[in-house]
Amino acid sequence: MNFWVELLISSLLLLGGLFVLVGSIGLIRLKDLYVRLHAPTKATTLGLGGILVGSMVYMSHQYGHLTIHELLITLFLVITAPVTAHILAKVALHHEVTMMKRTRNQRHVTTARMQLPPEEQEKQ
Amino acid sequence: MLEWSMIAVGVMLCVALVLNLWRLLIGPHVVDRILALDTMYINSIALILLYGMYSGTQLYFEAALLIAMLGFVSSVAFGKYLLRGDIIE
Amino acid sequence: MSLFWIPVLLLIGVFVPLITERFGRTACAFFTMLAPALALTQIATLLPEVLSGQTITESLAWIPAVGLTLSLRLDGLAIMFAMLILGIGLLIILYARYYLSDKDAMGRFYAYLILFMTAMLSIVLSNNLLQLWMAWEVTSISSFLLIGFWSSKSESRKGARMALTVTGAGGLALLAGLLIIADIVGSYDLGTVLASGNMIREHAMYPVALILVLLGAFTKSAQFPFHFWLPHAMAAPTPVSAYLHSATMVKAGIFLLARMYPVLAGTELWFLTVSLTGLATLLLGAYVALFKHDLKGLLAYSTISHLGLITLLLGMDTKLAAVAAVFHIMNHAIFKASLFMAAGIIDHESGSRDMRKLNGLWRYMPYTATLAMVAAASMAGIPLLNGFLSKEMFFAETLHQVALGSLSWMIPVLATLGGIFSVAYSLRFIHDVFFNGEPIDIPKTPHEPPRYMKIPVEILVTLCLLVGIFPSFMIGSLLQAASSSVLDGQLPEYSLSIWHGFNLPLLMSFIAMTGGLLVYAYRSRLYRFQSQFRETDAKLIFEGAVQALVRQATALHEWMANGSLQRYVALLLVLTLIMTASPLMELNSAAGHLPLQDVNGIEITAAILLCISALATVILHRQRMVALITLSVVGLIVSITFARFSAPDLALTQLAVEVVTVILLMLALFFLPQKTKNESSPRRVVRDLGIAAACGGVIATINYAIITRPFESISEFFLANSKTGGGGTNVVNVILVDFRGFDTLGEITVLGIAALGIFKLIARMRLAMPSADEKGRPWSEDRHPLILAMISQSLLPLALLVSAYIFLRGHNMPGGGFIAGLITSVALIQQYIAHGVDWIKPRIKVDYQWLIASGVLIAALTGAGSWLFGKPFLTSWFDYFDIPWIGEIELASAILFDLGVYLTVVGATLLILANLGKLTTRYRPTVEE
Amino acid sequence: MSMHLAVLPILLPLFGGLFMLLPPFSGPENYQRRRFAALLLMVLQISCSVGLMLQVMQQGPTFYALGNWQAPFGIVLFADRLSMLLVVLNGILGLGATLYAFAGVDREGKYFHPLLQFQLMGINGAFLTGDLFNLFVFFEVLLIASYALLIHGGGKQKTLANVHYVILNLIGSSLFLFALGTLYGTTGTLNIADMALRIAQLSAGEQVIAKAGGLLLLIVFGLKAAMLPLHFWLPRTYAAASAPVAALFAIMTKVGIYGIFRVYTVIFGEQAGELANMVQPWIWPLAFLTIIVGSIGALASPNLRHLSANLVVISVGTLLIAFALRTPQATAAGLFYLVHSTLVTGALFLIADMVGQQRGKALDWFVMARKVSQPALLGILFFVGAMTVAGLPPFSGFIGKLVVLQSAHSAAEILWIWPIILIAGLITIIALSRAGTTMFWRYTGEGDRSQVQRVSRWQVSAVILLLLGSPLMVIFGAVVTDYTTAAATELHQLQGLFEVMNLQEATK
Amino acid sequence: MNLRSRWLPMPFHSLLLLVVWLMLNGSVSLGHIILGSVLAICIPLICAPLQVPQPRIVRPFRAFRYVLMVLGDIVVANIQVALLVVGPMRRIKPGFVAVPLDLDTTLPITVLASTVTMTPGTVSAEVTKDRKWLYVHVLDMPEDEQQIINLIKQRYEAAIKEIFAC
Amino acid sequence: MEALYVFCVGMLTFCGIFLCLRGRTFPVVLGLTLLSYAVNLFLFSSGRLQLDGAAILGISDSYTDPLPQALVLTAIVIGFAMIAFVVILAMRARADLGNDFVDGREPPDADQAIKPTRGKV
Ligand code: NA
Ligand code: NA
Repeated sequence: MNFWVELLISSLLLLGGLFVLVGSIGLIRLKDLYVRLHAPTKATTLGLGGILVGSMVYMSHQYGHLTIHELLITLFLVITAPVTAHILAKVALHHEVTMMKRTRNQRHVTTARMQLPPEEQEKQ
Repeated sequence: MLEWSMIAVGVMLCVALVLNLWRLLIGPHVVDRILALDTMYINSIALILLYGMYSGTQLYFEAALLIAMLGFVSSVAFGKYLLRGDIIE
Repeated sequence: MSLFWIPVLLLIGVFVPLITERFGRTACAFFTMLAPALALTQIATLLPEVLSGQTITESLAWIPAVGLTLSLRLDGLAIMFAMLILGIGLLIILYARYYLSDKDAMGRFYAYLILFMTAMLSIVLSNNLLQLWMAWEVTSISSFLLIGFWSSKSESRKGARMALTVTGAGGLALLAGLLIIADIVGSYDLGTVLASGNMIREHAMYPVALILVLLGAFTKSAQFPFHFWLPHAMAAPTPVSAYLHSATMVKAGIFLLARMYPVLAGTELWFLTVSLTGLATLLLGAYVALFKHDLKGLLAYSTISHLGLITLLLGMDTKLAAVAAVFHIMNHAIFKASLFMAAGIIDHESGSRDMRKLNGLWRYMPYTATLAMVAAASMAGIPLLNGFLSKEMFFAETLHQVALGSLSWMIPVLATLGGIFSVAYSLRFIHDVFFNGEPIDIPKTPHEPPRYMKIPVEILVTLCLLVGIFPSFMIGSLLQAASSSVLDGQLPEYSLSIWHGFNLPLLMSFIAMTGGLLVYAYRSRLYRFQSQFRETDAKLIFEGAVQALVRQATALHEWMANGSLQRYVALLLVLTLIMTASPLMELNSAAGHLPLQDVNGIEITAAILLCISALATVILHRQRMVALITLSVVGLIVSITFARFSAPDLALTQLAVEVVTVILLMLALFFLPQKTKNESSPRRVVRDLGIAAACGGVIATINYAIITRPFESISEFFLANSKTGGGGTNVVNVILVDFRGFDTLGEITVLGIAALGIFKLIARMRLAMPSADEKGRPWSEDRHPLILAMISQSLLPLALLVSAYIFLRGHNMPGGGFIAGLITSVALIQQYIAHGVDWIKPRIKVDYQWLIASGVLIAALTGAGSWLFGKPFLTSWFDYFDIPWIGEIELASAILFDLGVYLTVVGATLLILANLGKLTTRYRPTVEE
Repeated sequence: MSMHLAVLPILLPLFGGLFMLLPPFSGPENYQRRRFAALLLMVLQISCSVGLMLQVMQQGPTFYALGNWQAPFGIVLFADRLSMLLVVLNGILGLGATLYAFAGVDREGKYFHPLLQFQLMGINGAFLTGDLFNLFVFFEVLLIASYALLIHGGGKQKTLANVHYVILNLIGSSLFLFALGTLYGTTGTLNIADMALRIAQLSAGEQVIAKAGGLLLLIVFGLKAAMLPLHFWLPRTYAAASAPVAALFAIMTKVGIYGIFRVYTVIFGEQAGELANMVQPWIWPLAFLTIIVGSIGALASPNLRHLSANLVVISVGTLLIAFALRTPQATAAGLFYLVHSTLVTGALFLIADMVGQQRGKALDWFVMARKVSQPALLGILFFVGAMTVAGLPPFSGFIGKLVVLQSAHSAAEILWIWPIILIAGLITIIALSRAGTTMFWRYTGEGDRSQVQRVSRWQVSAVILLLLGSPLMVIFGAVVTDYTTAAATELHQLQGLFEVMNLQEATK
Repeated sequence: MNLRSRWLPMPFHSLLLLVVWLMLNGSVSLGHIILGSVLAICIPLICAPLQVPQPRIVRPFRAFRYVLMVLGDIVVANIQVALLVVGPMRRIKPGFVAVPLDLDTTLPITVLASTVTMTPGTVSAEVTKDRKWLYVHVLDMPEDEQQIINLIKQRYEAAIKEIFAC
Repeated sequence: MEALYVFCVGMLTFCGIFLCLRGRTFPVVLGLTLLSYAVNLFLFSSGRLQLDGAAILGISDSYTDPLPQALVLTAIVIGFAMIAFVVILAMRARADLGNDFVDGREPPDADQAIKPTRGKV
């Protein structure tokens, strides 16, 4: 295999792996649920993207023709990951999950979980 | 080089999976666990792709695709459950 | 075929009363009598032949494998019994016509009676041991029905049950005994058996066989200690008592003793058992009879006593005793039947059977009284009556006994004692009922019965007299023939004359008579003495015993089957453990010879993930939602494992199934408690941990033992023929839709049925919907989050496309109808989750039930399609077609089959999930049809 | 079609059940059409089965290679006298249940007739298949159908009984798969006959593993057959089920019994070397205990349905004894007993229901209640059923008992078997006489005749259909015993089986 | 109802499906194009009843640019998140903001919410019932929260409005 | 590898069986699910464990045993149907019996250990 191709694939993979790992580390390290929500939705998704591209390159190289069906997984992920995060955030709001004390604008939680505009609270 | 990097990525993915499991077990909130599960789905997609590359086969692509599709449905269902109790209403 | 006519006639006769009942009582009785009368005529025509010493046999093959032949035998003993049965039977029918009241179901009564008559006749005519036993049991049954005839009375029901139980038990013992005898002889043919006496007596199993047969005989003939049922059988209408429980059925036991006499008698064991039993019964019956205030009770115990007497005679070691026994069978039948009928008349015309109330009836019914008194005198053994003759013979024979060694003198003494009581109770019957002052508040004013009711009694009493006075003339030849069959032709010298001169038996008779008079005269003292003992009611004891048995059984049963599933499961597992562990201990080493494969970090990680999340599921199972999440992890790892070990199809299937399962569990969880407390005691937990760990260990051991050993499998065939024979390169899929397509057809049938069953479960479900979650927090008001709905809508076409892709490639690459079906289902479920039933219901107008049915139907019809080509069901077809511009494409019947699978899966999954969802909506499935 | 006769007992109910789910048969308003279809199907199914039975009797055992793949690679159906006997029996029972349901049970819930058909399909499949995994599949078909049928009509009792029944059977199914994995993992085949050939050639260690698999399988069959201590589910389940369902269930235990007879005579039979007859030592004590516990249960039964269910347990014990005796004679005896006991216990469940209909709230409980309104009819039916099941002549029970007793030969066998069977018979008599006298003879008043429901002619005809076997098996006893003897001989003659399937060549 | 909207209710979808089909099969042979086209026409027809009409993409090229921009944002900003995650936790200053929305139809809102979630540092947590506000959780909130609001509104919402012309 | 594999199978069996022995329906269902995983893995491994040998003709030199895979597929589907049934049955039991105990009533020995002995009144 061509060294440069190998290098390209390797770096894509390693980068992807790294992001995946970071996402999971974030899942452990970050201190509250809302914050934790950021790590896997983004880092992990991106990391997976890296691995997918790596795989695409690898397979295309291996089989001698362009293999792009990995893109499909990416497509799915890009469509679904935000929705998952959104739903989980909704649940967190609904359940009034405790958050870091220094979280700003905590007042929004009350209105957000009722799906009400923020002004209403300010009026009261 | 490629083989070594694959092994390295494998190790990373394993560590990531174990970390996910760790979060899944400690919670503290159910949403944390669902999040951990969802992350696990994505990480296992990575693992399967890696395995496909490692053994030079495309046989496992559909499995990865399926995890992407079904993992989403399952996470959403969990979420809906926590929101409404009744997931099909 | 002349013999066969007899039981056949009677069998037809069973239905005659049921049909003729509508023509009136007299007509019914008349028609009922036809069959026995004809049978008796038939017997009569055969009488000369039999009396000349011949044995008539006829047989017809029936079930040779069992040894059951329809085989009849008419010899002296049989003809004697047959005449008694039919003769007395006819009289009973006539009598019963007047005895039964308008309210009684006469047809049914007669039908039972004739049924009994058939059975009884079949016993005595039987030439096959099994056939004999069959008839024997039918007599028990018909007796049960007749005793319980007045079924609304408690005593009838209890008496009937007790009789059935005791005689039924005896019948089973008898069966065992007969089977042993047949096993020894090698034949069920009575003739063969009777000719093999020595062989049987010398066989090691002889004692067992003897005891079993005696148990049968003794229970039927109410011998001590099985006598207790007979008095309670008197709850039956009096004709029944007269017929079954005195003249005939109870004699079946005696008949059996007589019948088997040539085979079983002649040993110490026989003499001791039979004679002592007879003696005990004789004494006990005679003694107790004296104290019975109930007229029928007295007669019942008297019957017991006389049966004991006959048994004693059969148990004596002389041939003459056997002759006396046969003689007494006849005599007893005649006088006892008449006495019962008389007692019935008294009961019928006075409304009471209590001898303390019945007094001085002589003035009201002198004619009946005369008849009864003659019969009672015969029972007491007064000269010039038949009873006297056989009793004299009996006394004579007691003097010759040596069975008890130096104690043998006791036999005549005790026999005389029995005689004393016999005279005493007979006296009581006469004096206490017909004289002894005036009746004390009896319900009716007694009077003579209708003319025809007396006829049977008259005939029998006349017979008593005639036999008593002209014994040789009347029954000499019959007795000879009968005795000859019992004794296998070796008849002793005997004389039937009334007068044998002054001898010891006469003295004994004299003692018995005077003693009886004295006992009766001083009876009041005896009554006082007897009253010290608490009277035991056998019925109560028996019922008590049965109820105690039932109670014990219930307690034991409840202790065992305590309704605890946990226990049943534990038992199942423990038995599994014992059974599987035992062979494993024979295995030297679990490890086989296959080289072990290396393990890498990813695999170890996966194993850790799997084990920990499985354990977490166990530990956290009381937090149900969390347990579901950990369960999902297990499912995920399992599917990755399948992928790892070269099973992509499995991985895909497992993934899809797992998600649907979890969604299903979540739907259910909504209606179940979310969290529960720890409810298991530590002991229970330790026990369960033990069982579970042992099971896990055993399974793992077996698994290890298997996968470390080489084996030769039929799979090479599939790999070799998948492409050429099945037209696909995905061998797993070809196996599923072709090689083992039948399994798959069954599998989708299971899925379809499950969906139907679940629909049934849901249809009547009434569940309260929790309005808040476990923490009491009301549900979010956002039923269908906007973004979710939007995304689901966009994903649907994509998911369907993937589903089509997976479906179409299945034959050659991982995939197939099942997985495709699940993907489609999940995509649609996703729509349900996002939009809700209300929204979907009008938009998807597919009847999921039809979808299931047509799915399975398509698969099955695809299979049946091969019939058109003369091939077996499910034979597949495929071919390649070269199409211009496009190239080669493959068409295969397997695709159609897989389409069936696909539709079934979609239909089943959605039928389940959608209807489950509807539970909380206005589309709630309701009670249907 | 005659060439495909072997698969029809499975396909007819399948197609029938499916058509009943589709228009024009589906829908609440079309129940008359479904009934007609069900009746037609049963008649067809019985005709096909009898046809195949006659063919088997004339031409010997036959097999049907599904998908045209020869044994041991494809799934084969195997029809011999044994399987055909059970298939025909199943058809008769199914017809009885169908007829009985016409009286109204089939309208107490959805899908009655289709489910009944599916259950028949599963049972027939289990009897006909020559493949162990296919046997598992058909077990599941019949089980899932029975789960669904068990809740037909609804009610707490049914639900609770179903919970136990389903969970136990799910564990049982898991064990079945463990067993299959073990047997496949050692022998490398799934065809029963092929497995028999291969099992003898295994090394000692592999044989031990196969033995563990075989014993696991025994648990599975034992659970279906309600062998002690796996029988606890039965009384409650059968007593809770709707009458026609319970009647059909009478054959469900026999599926387990059939499995035991087939598998342990063929795979672990005489030719299996070290493993020959390995389950007999386990069966003996369990069979005895099954009879004893069944008898205790019979005494303890508070109503006729429970009593009948416990009689089923006793019959299972008796059949296990017949199996444990190992000889063809004993097998023949067992088969006779099996047919007789299945029909009569099936009938008893129906009778219990009919009696229950006429006794008000007391149903078939052994308590004083109002008089049944048709005492003669029900009394006779009960009486015949009771006599039959108690083994009293002149009905088939006594021959059933007799043949089993006769097949015990050695003194030890006699010493154990006879007392147990005879005493169980006595207990049956006691229990049934108590039952009968209480239900028919002990009543308060005549009851209000106007409001009493008379049993329908469908119900009566169903009961008569099932009870008819009782006298017929006596009258034509020779025919039946000839058949069972031949069936038993055939079962024990493995060489014939191998030849029919051309197995030795295939494996070579 | 004209022929096109009857037989090709969602042309964009259909095209996407065809592309995906070819991707899945990794082939552009005539056979696959025909099969893919059939599916691409059939599946939307099947799905049609389950689709709620949405505004069409009026400016596909703008949409394409938008996608590229978002992808770029994802990559760039992910690195920031990664650094935050591995760095000291005290640096993280989370907070909520409420973003006023100009969009009011489902699809554009969804696209915006998804974009917000995918781009680093923000997760869209809730849309108000009146669809006028989007609540966003911010991982690392700048001192002036208006900065975030402006970013979302100008960089993303404006583009989306253009794409859907609403 | 083999040892690790069977350890996992044993562990799943252990967990499944333990849950099957619980007194409420939901854990039993969980247990049955776990047990079915164990069963499927067990049955699957009866064709021995092989890497890189998927039974797709033309992709490698050696193939794994396809038959157990087909069997497991059937078993998975049937298991799914059964689990689905038992889940809904558990719901039905809750509806009909008012609780979710497998016996329809609280087991007599429940809470023995956990309930603190009541203080004297
Ligand atoms: Na719902
Ligand atoms: Na008196």
